[in-house]
Amino acid sequence: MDDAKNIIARRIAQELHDGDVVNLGIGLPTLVANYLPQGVDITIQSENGVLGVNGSPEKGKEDPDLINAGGKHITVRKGSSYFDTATSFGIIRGGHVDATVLGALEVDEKGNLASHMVPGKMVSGMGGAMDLATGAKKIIIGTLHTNSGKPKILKNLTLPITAVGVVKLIVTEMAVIEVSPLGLVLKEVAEGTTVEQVKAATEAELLMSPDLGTFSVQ
Amino acid sequence: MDDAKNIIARRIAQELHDGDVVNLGIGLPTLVANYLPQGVDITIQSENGVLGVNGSPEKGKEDPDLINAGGKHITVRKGSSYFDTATSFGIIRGGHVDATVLGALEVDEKGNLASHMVPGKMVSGMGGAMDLATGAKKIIIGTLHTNSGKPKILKNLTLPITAVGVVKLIVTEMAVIEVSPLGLVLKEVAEGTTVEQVKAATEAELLMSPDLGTFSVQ
Amino acid sequence: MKNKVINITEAVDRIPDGASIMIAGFLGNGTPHNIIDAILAKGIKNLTIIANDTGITGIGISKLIAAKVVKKVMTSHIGTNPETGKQMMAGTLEVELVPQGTLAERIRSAGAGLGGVLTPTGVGTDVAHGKQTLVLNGKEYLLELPIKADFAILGATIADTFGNSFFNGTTKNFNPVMSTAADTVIVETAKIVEPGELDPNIVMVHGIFVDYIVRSNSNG
Amino acid sequence: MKNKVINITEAVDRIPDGASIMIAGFLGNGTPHNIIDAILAKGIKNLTIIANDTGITGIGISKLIAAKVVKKVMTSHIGTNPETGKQMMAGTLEVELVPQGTLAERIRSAGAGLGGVLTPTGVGTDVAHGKQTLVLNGKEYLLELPIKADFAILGATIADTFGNSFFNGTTKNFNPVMSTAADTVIVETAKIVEPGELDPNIVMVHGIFVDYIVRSNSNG
Repeated sequence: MDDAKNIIARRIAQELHDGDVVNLGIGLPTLVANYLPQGVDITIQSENGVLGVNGSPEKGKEDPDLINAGGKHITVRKGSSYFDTATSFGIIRGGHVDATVLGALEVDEKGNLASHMVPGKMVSGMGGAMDLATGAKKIIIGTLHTNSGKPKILKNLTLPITAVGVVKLIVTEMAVIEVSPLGLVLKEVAEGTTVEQVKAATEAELLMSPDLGTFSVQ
Repeated sequence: MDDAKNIIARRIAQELHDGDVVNLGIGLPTLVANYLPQGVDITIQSENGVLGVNGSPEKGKEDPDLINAGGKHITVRKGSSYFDTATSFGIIRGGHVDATVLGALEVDEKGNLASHMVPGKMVSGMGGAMDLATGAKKIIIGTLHTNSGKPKILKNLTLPITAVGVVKLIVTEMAVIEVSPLGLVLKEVAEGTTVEQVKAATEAELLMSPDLGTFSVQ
Repeated sequence: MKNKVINITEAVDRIPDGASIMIAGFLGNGTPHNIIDAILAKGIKNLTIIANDTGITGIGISKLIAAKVVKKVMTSHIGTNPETGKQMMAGTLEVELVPQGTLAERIRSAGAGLGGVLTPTGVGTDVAHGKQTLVLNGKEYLLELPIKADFAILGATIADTFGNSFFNGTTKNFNPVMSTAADTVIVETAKIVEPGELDPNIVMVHGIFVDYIVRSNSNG
Repeated sequence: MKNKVINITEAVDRIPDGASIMIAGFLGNGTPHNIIDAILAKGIKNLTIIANDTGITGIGISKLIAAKVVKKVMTSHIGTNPETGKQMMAGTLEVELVPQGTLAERIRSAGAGLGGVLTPTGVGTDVAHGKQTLVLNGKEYLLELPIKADFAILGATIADTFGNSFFNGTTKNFNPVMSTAADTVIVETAKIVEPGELDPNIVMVHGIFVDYIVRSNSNG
């Protein structure tokens, strides 16, 4: 499980470019920062009000006035800045975030995203996810391919929608899938995983990329 | 002329209450701060981004980073604060300014205000006047009663309107006039001025206040 | 210049049952913890709470939810306090979920005298239900309306006695917008200074918005 | 972290004839005076200027007006530079007057990804011409649309090499909103420091918005 998450995080890190402003969602997406390629310097935004997030503090050295959107204590790097929520979502909604990495309950063929509730069961609320999914320039979903064996990549969402047609890339422990106007395109499979295994774990139709590749699971 | 302005400013100062947040327009309205009654402590806002304006600096002691909306160097008192234009007009439009004192080219019987242009002749632009006239809780007009002998208090505006039906009180060197739902009510005349003189200098209909008073011109 | 410092009991005495209260903070960070405790101690009930989240179990706003003194919350996230979801599903607590950025803009609109804003966030989702939409240059927007409250309670790092307040690090969050959008604004802070001690450049909540200041005696 | 400091000639070389430029400042306070001079020296023309005012005769934006390199201005006030009104009446300069608070909100809308805001300011006046109105709770509002520009030029007190900027006193004015609403943002400052030297709490323009930083050599 943790291995799978790190595989996903490492692959997503390759999608980020030097100088990017990036918002990393809570949980798996946060791991992406650990795998940035050499020479790629990004500015991490956290929507509770900070640019320049720089990982966790040493135990006992936490600043009580400094957390990320997951409620975890953080440190900041030199050149960081703090701001209020209205400013923070101006940054997000205004298209000033180059990429956001978000988790998902479901994604569908049209790039629709469901991430904020399972009616009658799990209601967490959208937090900043609706704004991030609407405003960031590139929306990357980092998620396990299935949930207890059930596909999360569907023809059509079954859960309440969080944002319409916004997802650009889906990265799981099995595959890298791009959302195109024609539908979902399988771009890469994980080393040791077959296309058939990916298809079996995916409800949505998958088009094959002409230059289908593999990605590392080390 | 300057005497008239100071008479007006002194009378307007009596309309302000302890604790009020007040925006004083450029020119005559600025003089109001010089005549605050004993025990009346107000916070002066200037729309370029400051609360707590405290008069002019000594010559040679100007802070180049500190001006008022008229472009004049100012000082601030203890407990002041600075902010950007969006915040400043949030304060104004949001009803957080208790009173504003503005100049006028014309005012009419319905409390309509014209202050920002004479087409083909004088175009200064509204600056912050439209927002102030729309957003402040009480709009007080401080103006000379006439312009080169021509009435400025009219039945109907002849100039482009700056704000609709917002004026609550008009103070001139001749009279204090309240805008009521029934029309303009003459509340006070200046010492040494007769009601007939006020009427002659006013195009609009003036209703007589049952408790018509006088105000000082000292 | 008015000195607005009062004790915390006097402050919560002003809050009646049934009040709507904006509570600043983000998962307890920048939250007025002592005022929340005082509201609980006094037993004020039937509250409508407007806040980013409903706290983390045992911390901040979650205490009000656990005590069942809240009838409605408008918030962006309830995942860190499962009790909110439980009461919602049991039908004892009304929960209106508002996207975080939209919540900030709606509160800002109320404070800034705007009739509302047009946002692309929430188009095509449940959030759009019952809301007017406008299409401008081919893009669809929701018209989101202002949110006001009877009270706003804020958690500042430093405040002067007039109410000018500074918020360190990520404790700013909803504090500035909420200060503008409530009839009565109460600031809680561990550090109270005289007017003039706070650099006017770092004031994030302006004294003119603040009605009362109370001293906190702990970090909550 | 990218170092964005370039010299002022390189900076204005990026501005083509016909560009739209937001110029921060209020009657010259917080205005990037040296960039204005460099634009003039280079002879860039046919400009559209978006600014609070058109300067005071001989100072700031008024120099661009006097040199007749401006074809259009969107501004709230032209009274302190009579030349603007003269060119307007002669029909050689297009002037769109925008109430000051509305100008700030329209620029903020563009930067914050809003489709527009509803404001009561300007209802019933010339400002309302051609604009959609909405009535909410019996009150009429104008729908005011976003304003963007190709460039924004800002005048900061201190900036770090990444672009995080601080504005002292009343020099903030339009600087923060304009930083968010232009394709290319250039900050002029007399004091450049290393990242980390500016307290993150006092950053008023965030480095992510800034493309280039130039050093000013005078107060203009």
